[in-house]
Amino acid sequence: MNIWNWVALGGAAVAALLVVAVVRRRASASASGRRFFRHPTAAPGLFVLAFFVTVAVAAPLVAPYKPYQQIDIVHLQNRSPSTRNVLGTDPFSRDVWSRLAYGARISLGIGALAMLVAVTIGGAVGATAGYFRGWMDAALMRLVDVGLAMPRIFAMLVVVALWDHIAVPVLVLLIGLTGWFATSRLVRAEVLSLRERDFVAAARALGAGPGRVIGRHVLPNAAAPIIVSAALGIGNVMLLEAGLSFLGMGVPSPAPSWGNMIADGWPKIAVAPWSATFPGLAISLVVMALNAVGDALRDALDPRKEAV
Amino acid sequence: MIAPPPLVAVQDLVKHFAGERGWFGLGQPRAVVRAVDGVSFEIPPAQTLGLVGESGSGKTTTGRAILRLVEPDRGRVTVDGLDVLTLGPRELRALRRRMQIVFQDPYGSLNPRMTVRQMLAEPLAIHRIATGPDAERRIAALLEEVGLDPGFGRSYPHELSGGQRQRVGIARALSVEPQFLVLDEPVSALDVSVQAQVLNLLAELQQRRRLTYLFIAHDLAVVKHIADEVAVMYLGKIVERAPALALYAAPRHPYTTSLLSAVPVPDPTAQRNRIVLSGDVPSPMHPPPGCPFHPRCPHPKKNDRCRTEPPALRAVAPGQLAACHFAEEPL
Amino acid sequence: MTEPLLRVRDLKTYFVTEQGSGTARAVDGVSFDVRPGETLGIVGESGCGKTVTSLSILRLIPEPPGHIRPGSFIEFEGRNILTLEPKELRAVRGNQIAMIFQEPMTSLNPVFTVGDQIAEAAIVHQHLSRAAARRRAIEMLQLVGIPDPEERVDHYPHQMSGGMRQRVMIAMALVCHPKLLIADEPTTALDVTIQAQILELLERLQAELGMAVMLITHDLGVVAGTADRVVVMYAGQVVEQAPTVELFAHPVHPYTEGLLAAVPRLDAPSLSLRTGGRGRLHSIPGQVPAATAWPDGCRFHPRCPYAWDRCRAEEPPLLDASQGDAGTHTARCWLVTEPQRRTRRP
Amino acid sequence: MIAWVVRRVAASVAIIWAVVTLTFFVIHAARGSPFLPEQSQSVSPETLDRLRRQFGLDRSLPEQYVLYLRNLARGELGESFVLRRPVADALADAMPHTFFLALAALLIDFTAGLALGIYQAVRERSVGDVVLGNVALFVNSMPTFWLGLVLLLGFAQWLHWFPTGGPSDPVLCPRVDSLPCLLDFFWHLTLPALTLGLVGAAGTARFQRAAMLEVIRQEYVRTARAKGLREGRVLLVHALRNALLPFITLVGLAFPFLLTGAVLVETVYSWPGMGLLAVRAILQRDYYVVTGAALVTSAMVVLGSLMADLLYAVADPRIRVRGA
Repeated sequence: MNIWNWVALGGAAVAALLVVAVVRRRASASASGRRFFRHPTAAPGLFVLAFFVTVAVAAPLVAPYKPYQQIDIVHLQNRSPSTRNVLGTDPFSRDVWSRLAYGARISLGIGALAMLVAVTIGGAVGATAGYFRGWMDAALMRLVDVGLAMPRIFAMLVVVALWDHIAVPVLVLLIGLTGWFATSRLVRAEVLSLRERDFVAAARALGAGPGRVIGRHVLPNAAAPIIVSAALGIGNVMLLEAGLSFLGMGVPSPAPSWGNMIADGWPKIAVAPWSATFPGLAISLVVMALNAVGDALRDALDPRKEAV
Repeated sequence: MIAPPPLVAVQDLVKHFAGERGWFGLGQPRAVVRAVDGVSFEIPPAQTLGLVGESGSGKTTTGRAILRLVEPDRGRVTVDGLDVLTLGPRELRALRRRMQIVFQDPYGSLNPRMTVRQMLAEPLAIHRIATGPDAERRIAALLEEVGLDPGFGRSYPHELSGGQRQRVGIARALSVEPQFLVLDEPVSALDVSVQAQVLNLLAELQQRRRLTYLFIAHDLAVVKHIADEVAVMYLGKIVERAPALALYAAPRHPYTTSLLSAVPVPDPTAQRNRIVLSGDVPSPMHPPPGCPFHPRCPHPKKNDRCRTEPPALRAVAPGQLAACHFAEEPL
Repeated sequence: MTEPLLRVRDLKTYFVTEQGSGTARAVDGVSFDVRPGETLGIVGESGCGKTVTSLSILRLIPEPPGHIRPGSFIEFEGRNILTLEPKELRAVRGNQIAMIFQEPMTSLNPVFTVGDQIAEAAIVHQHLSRAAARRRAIEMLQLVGIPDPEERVDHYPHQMSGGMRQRVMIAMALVCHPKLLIADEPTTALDVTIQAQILELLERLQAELGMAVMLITHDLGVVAGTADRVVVMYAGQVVEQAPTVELFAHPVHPYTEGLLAAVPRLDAPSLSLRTGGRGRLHSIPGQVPAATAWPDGCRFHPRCPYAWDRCRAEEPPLLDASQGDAGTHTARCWLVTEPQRRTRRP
Repeated sequence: MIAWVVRRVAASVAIIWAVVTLTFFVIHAARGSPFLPEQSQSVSPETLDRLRRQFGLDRSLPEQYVLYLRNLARGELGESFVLRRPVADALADAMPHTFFLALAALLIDFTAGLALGIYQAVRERSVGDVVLGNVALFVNSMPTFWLGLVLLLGFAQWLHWFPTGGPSDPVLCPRVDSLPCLLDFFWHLTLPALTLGLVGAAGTARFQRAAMLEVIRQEYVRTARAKGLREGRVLLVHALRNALLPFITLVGLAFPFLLTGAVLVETVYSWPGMGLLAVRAILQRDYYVVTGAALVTSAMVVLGSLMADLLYAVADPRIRVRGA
């Protein structure tokens, strides 16, 4: 790692601190924003997320090597952390830190995008089922029952078997498509209770059609639990991706996803524990940050606390 | 003098709620809640009908069924000559400009994620009444009409007090310039001092805009001050209907009499001859046979006929209807 | 004059609001007495501090965010409740002072039978055996007028109607024959006909058991029919206190006066609001201020039709406005010292 | 109540059928086939054809499906191509391993999780609560298999306290038929169970803390205090009984969680359970093992949620006693 990488890394940390400071300033204007930052883990969580996102974006700057680059396959396998390779090298003599930085792109990206797919579908299905009820609700919820009946990783394994080498966008789509069931239940429950509220009746009485009622009155009020579950869901997706990659059925090697890195490092864990432990630590940190932010969001967006 | 034709006419309105359904929500419902069970009344233009009853009497469902916020099972409702229950979605939306509703809980009836201004602008946009600066002018005028500073437009519901919220609810109902308002317990959730403010406002608005009100309430004292005619509901049926003066002076149904006597009077020196009814209101899922009130009826002449034969709502005095076999011999 | 059963002096219960944006002075220097066997009505609108007062008496205020300020004093039969050890406090709670709440549904534990919940206090305080406590529970259900008590004792709260549940609450509160029953809005959640039943039941039980009752309500009608004396609260303070008949006949504080005039009454000729200005209901302008920002001077002055300079600058103490025995009628209003200003109504 | 149970069971069977059907078609549509030359190089095309015929793979997919369902109705799960034995036997060998692993993990999960959650709620905002809360958050955020690797590295490879994998010592205890071998089995079980159990316990603790805090704020808890009960009784009798109701839902959700975790943990520890079997079967396109595993796992999940619902109905009088 040269001096410029260190400077870039410092810059990433400063950028993350700045993000936290700016968000905190903005948030202090509203009561829910203040509730968010009252959580002791909210600010550190936000920092961790901002830091890893910055590292992912600036990977070419903070990483001294290309993620696939085998520095010296003969002499530089399983090197322990040093000034040159801060997190050591893996069994294929690749720089663990560089792969970690580039891997953030893939792991975080898959987490965010797959969750976006899942929340979109889950939100739409849940809102439809909850608002229109009747046969549509019954049919959609039976589908959800089936979807929830098989452990997700098992379902994913079966589906992933459809391809020899799975492209990352397909993987994102698949994770999203197998991950919306719980969200749709949540949204449905929320919509069911919201549709009985008087302000929804008032909107209908004023002549608002179903589209406007759902879009303007129901969903904005159901947003809080959806956002919270999305924050927690990104973490779950990252864990799932890691698990799949670990089994060799996720992101295809040699692309540097954090799950892949653990899988690559695993066989040599006794000699070179760093190559499997650091990516795992990174996943744990990011998921923990997401959980912390999700918890804080849950409190901040709780409509019951809005009344006072 | 010929009485003007009624603005609102309700005939034999019925709404039964299905209980839990079997077979994944597709089977036959098991128990039926007879929320509204054959209700009829008329309201002349610019008059107020007070609809009174305890919880579970079906008064709220009646109000909502008239506006088709719940779909009634049977009956006929006309507003200004239009048959409400046969309208298609498009015509119904057009009719929504003529009839509006104000809710009991002024917090629950306002969307917590919208500002007052957004809430008032929405109906103007839906019905293409006004946009842009014209809409802003109208919103300001509406707020002023209900006694709020136009500056409140930027507020969210949780920033307002109960009375202010209810004023916003009224302004929203008025925004489409309706002729008929269903007021569903509009002051029940408010403190006494604020309750009086809102009642006065409603009275003024009625005067100024010649509004017709269906005033739903459980508080007979409040209704006394605002209604021209009063209907008393019990277990989904109207048991007595009369001009306000007559009803309060000489109630004919024993339920009305008991209800009136149960209202606490803020005067420690007043003679109290409270009739305390025994037991609870029966479940509307299993209404008693015969007269629905007979299990709790304190009438001394109560007999087998009350237990078996449901009394019809019939005229017992000029303009006064009661559903009691002994309406001629009130308590 | 008999020695009071409960003496509350200068009670201050404050709440720390979110992120120190202020302290809500929910109860701010409240004093009153409850005498043995009497019914004291505490009246006020929402946010005046009446419920916090009642919870403070049994130290049921959640801490944090609430706390009872030092200097407050709640004396029950000669002992200051605020300085009792936890064990001594428990011996008072449910045993000598009992409480019933507004929402009988949420105040009863959904997973225990009503019999178990009634019997519990008898087992804890009177060391009855389970069987004896169960018999006691059945007796209590009978006392509060629940039909088929032998069968009802094994029912769960959700199997009962609202009125029945409130009867169960009363049975639970009275199982140890307390000397004081604090009833916090006991009929607010109930229908009028059920309210009449519960009020009659409370009246009968008070006569039979000879306890004192502190009845907290927003309904002046309920107070008029049941209380011997009335305390009117506004903005965390007692603003007027008098025997019931006296208070309704000669309200001194403009808030009491306004409240009485604002109640729509069945016994008055119809004001017929719809005939316009002539029949307006009297209303008090404005609204109750927030507990974090009580107005300076007299807390009612922004809404008071008589307010003058002194009201804005100086907070009035409780002044003696008695017509008969000294101290029977007090009001927190400068009009007591300058009654001639009452005529200058705007 | 009985009608309700019957309906729930019928619905469960329908769900399992749907899962099996979906799995059947998806895995058949997957690229590659069970007898691909690269997996079995010695197989001649003729043998391949014979094998295909033998296993009915030469028929059309709908035909195979109908055949499979017919066999299923008779309780036959088909034959494994790779293992050359009935799928039912293979599953029967694997299931006890997963069962004991899940049972031990559940034990750790629920006892530790409940105790911690309740402790944290009762001591809300104390130092203990904050520290435990953060630890639980961290553990709950770890990839299960990675925690497995870390434990394996620490306790097995560095400290040598525990074996590095497998269900038992292959030399001394090929079968669990004596007390020392039983102990050996538990010795092998410890790390995998701890891995699964710790992650679960962290989640349970977080959930239970929230549930307990919710209940503590209820009015009936205030009523209990107003009665003059000791704080311990208020919390552990009045509050806890109610706070355990939502926990029952968690019991139902534990099954999918444990099965998911088991797939990975079994891989890490070479634990010959359902997870390992299923993963290998999917990789080898061993159709009937995959559908059989899908059948068993979905049955367990559905059974779990059915049990939770039943338990809930028994524990909550509002459901058990349908009253006015």
